[in-house]
Amino acid sequence: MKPGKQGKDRHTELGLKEEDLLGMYRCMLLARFCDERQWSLNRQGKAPFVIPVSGHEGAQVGSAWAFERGKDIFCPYYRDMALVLVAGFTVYDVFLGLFGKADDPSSGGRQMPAHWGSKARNIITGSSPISTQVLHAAGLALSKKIKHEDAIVGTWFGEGGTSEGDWHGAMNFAGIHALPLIFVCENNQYAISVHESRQVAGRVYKRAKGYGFPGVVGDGNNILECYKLTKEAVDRARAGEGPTLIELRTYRYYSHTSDDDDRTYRPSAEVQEWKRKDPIPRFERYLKSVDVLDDSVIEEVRGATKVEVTEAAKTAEAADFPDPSTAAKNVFGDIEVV
Amino acid sequence: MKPGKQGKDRHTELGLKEEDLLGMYRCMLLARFCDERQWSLNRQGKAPFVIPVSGHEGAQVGSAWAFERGKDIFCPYYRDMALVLVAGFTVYDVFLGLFGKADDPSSGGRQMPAHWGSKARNIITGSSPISTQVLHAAGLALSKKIKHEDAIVGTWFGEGGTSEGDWHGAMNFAGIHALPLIFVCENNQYAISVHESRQVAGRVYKRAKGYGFPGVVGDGNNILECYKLTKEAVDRARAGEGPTLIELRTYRYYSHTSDDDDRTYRPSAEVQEWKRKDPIPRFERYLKSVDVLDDSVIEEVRGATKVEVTEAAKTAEAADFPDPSTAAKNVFGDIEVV
Amino acid sequence: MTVKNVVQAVHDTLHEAMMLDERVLVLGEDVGARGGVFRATMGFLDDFGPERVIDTPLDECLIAGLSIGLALDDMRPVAEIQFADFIYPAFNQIVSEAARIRYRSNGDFGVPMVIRAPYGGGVHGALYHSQSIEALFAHVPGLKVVAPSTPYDVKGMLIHAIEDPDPVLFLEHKKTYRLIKGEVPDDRFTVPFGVAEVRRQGDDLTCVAYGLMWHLCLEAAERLAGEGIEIEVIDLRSIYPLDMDTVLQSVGKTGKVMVVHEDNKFLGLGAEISAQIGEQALSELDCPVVRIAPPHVPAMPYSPTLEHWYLPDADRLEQEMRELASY
Amino acid sequence: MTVKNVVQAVHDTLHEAMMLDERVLVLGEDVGARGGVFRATMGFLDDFGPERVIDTPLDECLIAGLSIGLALDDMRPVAEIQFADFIYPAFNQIVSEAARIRYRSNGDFGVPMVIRAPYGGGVHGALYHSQSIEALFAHVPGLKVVAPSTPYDVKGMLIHAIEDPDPVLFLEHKKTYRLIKGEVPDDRFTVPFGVAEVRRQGDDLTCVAYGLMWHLCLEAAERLAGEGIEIEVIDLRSIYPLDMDTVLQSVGKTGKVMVVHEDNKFLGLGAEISAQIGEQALSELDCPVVRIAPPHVPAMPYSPTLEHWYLPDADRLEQEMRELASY
Ligand SMILES: Cc1ncc(C[n+]2csc(CCOP(=O)(O)OP(=O)(O)O)c2C)c(N)n1
Ligand SMILES: Cc1ncc(C[n+]2csc(CCOP(=O)(O)OP(=O)(O)O)c2C)c(N)n1
Ligand SMILES: [Mg+2]
Ligand SMILES: [Mg+2]
Repeated sequence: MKPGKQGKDRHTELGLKEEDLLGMYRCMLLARFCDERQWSLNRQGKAPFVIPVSGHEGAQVGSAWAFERGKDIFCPYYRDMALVLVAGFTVYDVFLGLFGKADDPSSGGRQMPAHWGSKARNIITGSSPISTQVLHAAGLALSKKIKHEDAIVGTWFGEGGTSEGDWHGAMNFAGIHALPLIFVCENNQYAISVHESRQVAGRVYKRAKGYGFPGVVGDGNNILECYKLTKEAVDRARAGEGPTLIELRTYRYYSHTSDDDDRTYRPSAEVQEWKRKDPIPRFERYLKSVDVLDDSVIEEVRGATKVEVTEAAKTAEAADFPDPSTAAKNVFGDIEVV
Repeated sequence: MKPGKQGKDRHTELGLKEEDLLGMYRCMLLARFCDERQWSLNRQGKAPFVIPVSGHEGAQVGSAWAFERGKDIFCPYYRDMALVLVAGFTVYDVFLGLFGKADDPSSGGRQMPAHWGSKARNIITGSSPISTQVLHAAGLALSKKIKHEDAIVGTWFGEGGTSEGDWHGAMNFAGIHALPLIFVCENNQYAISVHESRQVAGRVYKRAKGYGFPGVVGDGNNILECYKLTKEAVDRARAGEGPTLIELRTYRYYSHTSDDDDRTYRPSAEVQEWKRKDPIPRFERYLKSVDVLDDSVIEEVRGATKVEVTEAAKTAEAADFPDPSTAAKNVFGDIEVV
Repeated sequence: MTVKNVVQAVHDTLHEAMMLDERVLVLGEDVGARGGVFRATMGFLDDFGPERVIDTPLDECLIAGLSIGLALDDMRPVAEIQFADFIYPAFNQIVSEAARIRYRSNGDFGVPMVIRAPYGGGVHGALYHSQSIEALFAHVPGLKVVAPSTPYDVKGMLIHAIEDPDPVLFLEHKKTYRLIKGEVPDDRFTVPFGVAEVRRQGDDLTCVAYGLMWHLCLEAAERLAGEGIEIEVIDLRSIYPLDMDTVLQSVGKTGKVMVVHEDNKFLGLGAEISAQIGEQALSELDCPVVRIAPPHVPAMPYSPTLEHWYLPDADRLEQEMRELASY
Repeated sequence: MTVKNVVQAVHDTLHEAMMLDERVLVLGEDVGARGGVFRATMGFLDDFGPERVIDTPLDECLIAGLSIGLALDDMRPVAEIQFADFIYPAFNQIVSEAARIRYRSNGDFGVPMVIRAPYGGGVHGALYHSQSIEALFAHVPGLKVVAPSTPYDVKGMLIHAIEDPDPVLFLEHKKTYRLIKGEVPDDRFTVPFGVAEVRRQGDDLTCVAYGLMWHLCLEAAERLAGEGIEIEVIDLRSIYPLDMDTVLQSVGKTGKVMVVHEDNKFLGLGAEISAQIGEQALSELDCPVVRIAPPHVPAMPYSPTLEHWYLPDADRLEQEMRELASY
């Protein structure tokens, strides 16, 4: 790992402190281990539905870390478990959602797992229909601009998400009004089974130019690069210079969801090839190269994190399901429906 | 007017014969005079609703002329009166539609005027919701490609039409599948009152690149340039080289429709400035410069065309309204509903 | 008190709401320099500036989605869909998102937004400038749908809509815009949702309508009064929530019901009203509930001959009422 | 005759249709290599190639609009919307375009296309993978909406749908896909639209349903037979056109009706059926028509406790039937 320009480490150059690195690393690990745990719970028949994150941790944690928690707004999509961990979800929260428990902060067990949302954490409630959140993000960014608040908005989506009209509308409006809005595309090359080549004419990041603002592309498995591109965009947005589209190229390691079987559409050699680019070991190599961690500490952290995840899953599993008597609540803010 | 490269006239270089020029000229004049007539009928209270074409004749006739009638498919929008005159509508047809008469070829008096359509003329039925036709065009182009037919599809829309998700979907799909489809944007800088600058982030023609295919821009008031850009695109499409987006910059001379009043949103100086660029006198100057027409013939042709238009309007006005007993027909192809 | 027509009431109420509450803003196609194609926001751009009077691109999906985002940040967006017929590109944002956000987040988020949409026919609008869309949206839990049609109700319900915690589809019958005039108090007041108004008392027949149609029903009812037939005319005003109490009370008195709307019959609001009357007042019915609504054709045609065929008018309503009253 | 489940019937029928008619093609998200997320087009890509088995981008508006264009050029597109809940981005193309093209062109153009959409709940699908959408589309003139729920009907109605001259929304209850099995003739046959099927004869009560619900009704009815209560169970199969004749005939026999659906009650199909019964058979009713449908909440929640609360099951239906039959 080369030292930076003025003999500085790459992360120091980017303004990241050691505690940032450790925090980023922790979020990646938590996400990965939660993912492994939720799959095993699924196989045990305890979690009917799983949406995996593995492979995306670098892109999510790297991009999310560039935002200011408590001030900026996150409009994620279902894949973004690592991202919401950055934004303030706990591992316990994740499993409450997985099991559909009453205390699930996203929806109190009403939505499928991985439909993140939490007002307290500035994570806007998400749904299943693809790309709707991108327009909410535009509305939020417009609001921040109108109010002259120093907050910016980030929205995340897959490359499949770029196909919906909502995405086009948000890109267009963000361009016209120079909104403080960052579009982050986690391009894992597949939308369920549909390959990028049948999903996206041209290249995702090149679309931005047609809307009159910058588009950049980066290696989604390089967490520092993801951070760098996003931080630059965030700084521009905060300076009133408008939106950026960031394409982070990555891969998902599992099937689309627990209902999917990727073997019909992805050659296993391709999956293997991308697993060799795993963002986590890659970041570990970096952390070692700059003497932030060594192998034995890594082993220790990994072990402790795994235990933390297993414990949280257990506690969440024992938590209560929502009481059916609450099922008709919150349809309206004023009228009771049943 | 300079002669072309090898001493040829500009139109000869483009492969246009004198009869083409005369045909193009005639269509422009017909459209303009129909427009003038329909406005005066509107003021007389005889035509409740008018959608004007004036100003767009160069863009429409120039682009439409590059297609092969009887083979290629037209998916126009409401502004395209001059275009459908190229595609085979008569002036009488136009006025039947204006009055909502039973013999209106577009809809038998069911739709508003200017909602063009005619299977016999390969003009796909259009509606009011903006940009829906662009996706039909993509479907038709896909069909032609699947069937290995040598037909291509053209679709026309305003710059406002680029904002809808339908447009994005069609551009994306056309790019992915290299469809034989030409996108023609008649950019008159306003969508009713909304200026291009608040409608389109970036530039329309530049969007194409983001979808991986060529986009070009031209002077919509220069009929030969419109023809040239479209002909090149048509030739490429016919050769299997996929879609093109063509932006033709022009202006509308009247209000958006007879229900509109453009004085609230367009400075009259701007309107006057664009009227000086009128595509019809401009083409007349060209025709004179290449000795196809002289002033006296122009006078004669204009006079005869005006009479033709007035006569057709009169005959159409006298035609029958649809019989209410037919009003419930053609909801379904097999079931009667009343 | 000032006499206004319906569109003036919309204009003035919106203007006042923007004066009183900084969070209120309007957005839509042509709401700026043009002041709206029906002039509902005339002069707003000068008075409130482009940050609160936003000319959007031609993209209804955007208009709805943007409004949701604004509402989530505690703004009070009042979006205009230029014609109700053009709301469908926004269907997903309204139905999947606006309507479901409070429920799906278990009350963590709410979407206080208003969508104004001029609807209805009789204006040579043909298939795409005449539609009635209330049934499609009223079916969707999480949405409120109202259709006031007097200047008074427009003011009272628009204020209510803007202050409502939930997404409200605010339907304005475009033919009433200039046709219907009435007194409007100058002070602030609200008309609650879910409360119908009995526009005319009568013992012989209950006529339930809303929008332009109750005005026509009233006209027909007045004519029949000369024949000694007394029709009770109910203006629902609110589609969801629906005030069945007022309807049922009237049915108890008359035993005969006619429901009238411009929206087509199959699964139109008349079906729900008829079903609820059947559920709650079956024994009080002297005869079947009659639904007067356009035939099952895809919206109003353009030609005067066809438009007339499509839309119920006072003559036809008078005849139907006479027949039913004497059943 | 071969025993198949519902999704096999979809698969095989589509496959045969593509073998027989070159103009038939399938398009949608993941219909290619993946063979559809429910495996309805498994193997099609190999058998028919990418020109007739088209993996579209993730854009339902495109899927519908493209299908319209294909149909206008005399192809026979069968589009798949991955989950019915995701059809709303296509609402404008389906409702403004597909439904209105024949009418607006006075018969010059027609749109012979099929949209297949897996719908319905009970599969832990939560708010966005459980919805029932029939009422929204059946309200729209110009569309045909069907919901077959046996392998036999699926075959017969899918063939009919593909040969139909108009746009057909073909609803497949996703819980029936693997749950419901039955014999399917190997030869070509069609089941006409607008013809309901009496699944069980009975004199005590008419139970009208479709999709998964009539299967549950039948289960409940069989249990009640032991108590001497005989329920007539009608499977509508077709939502529009709607076979009211069969319903009315049964009402004439039983005098009592229960309509059951998963779609929510307000303006759900039960309202239309109840209204039509009121119009045409009021005097034959012994008691009000009962509508069994989910409460007015925005679709089914995820947690098992909440999902169970939401969806009618055979136990609840049995109880409701018993109560009504003994009214
Ligand atoms: C409107 C809509 N259509 C279809 C779906 C079904 N669906 C869920 S995820 C998905 C693929 C998304 O791919 P991409 O955006 O690339 O994100 P990724 O899952 O690859 O991270 C599809 C088709 C949906 N959820 N919403
Ligand atoms: C979906 C939809 N939304 C709104 C309208 C109302 N409307 C009709 S034309 C128009 C402006 C179109 O502008 P543009 O596409 O630039 O075409 P131009 O009229 O300038 O030729 C609008 C907003 C509509 N017809 N359809
Ligand atoms: Mg992807
Ligand atoms: Mg324009």
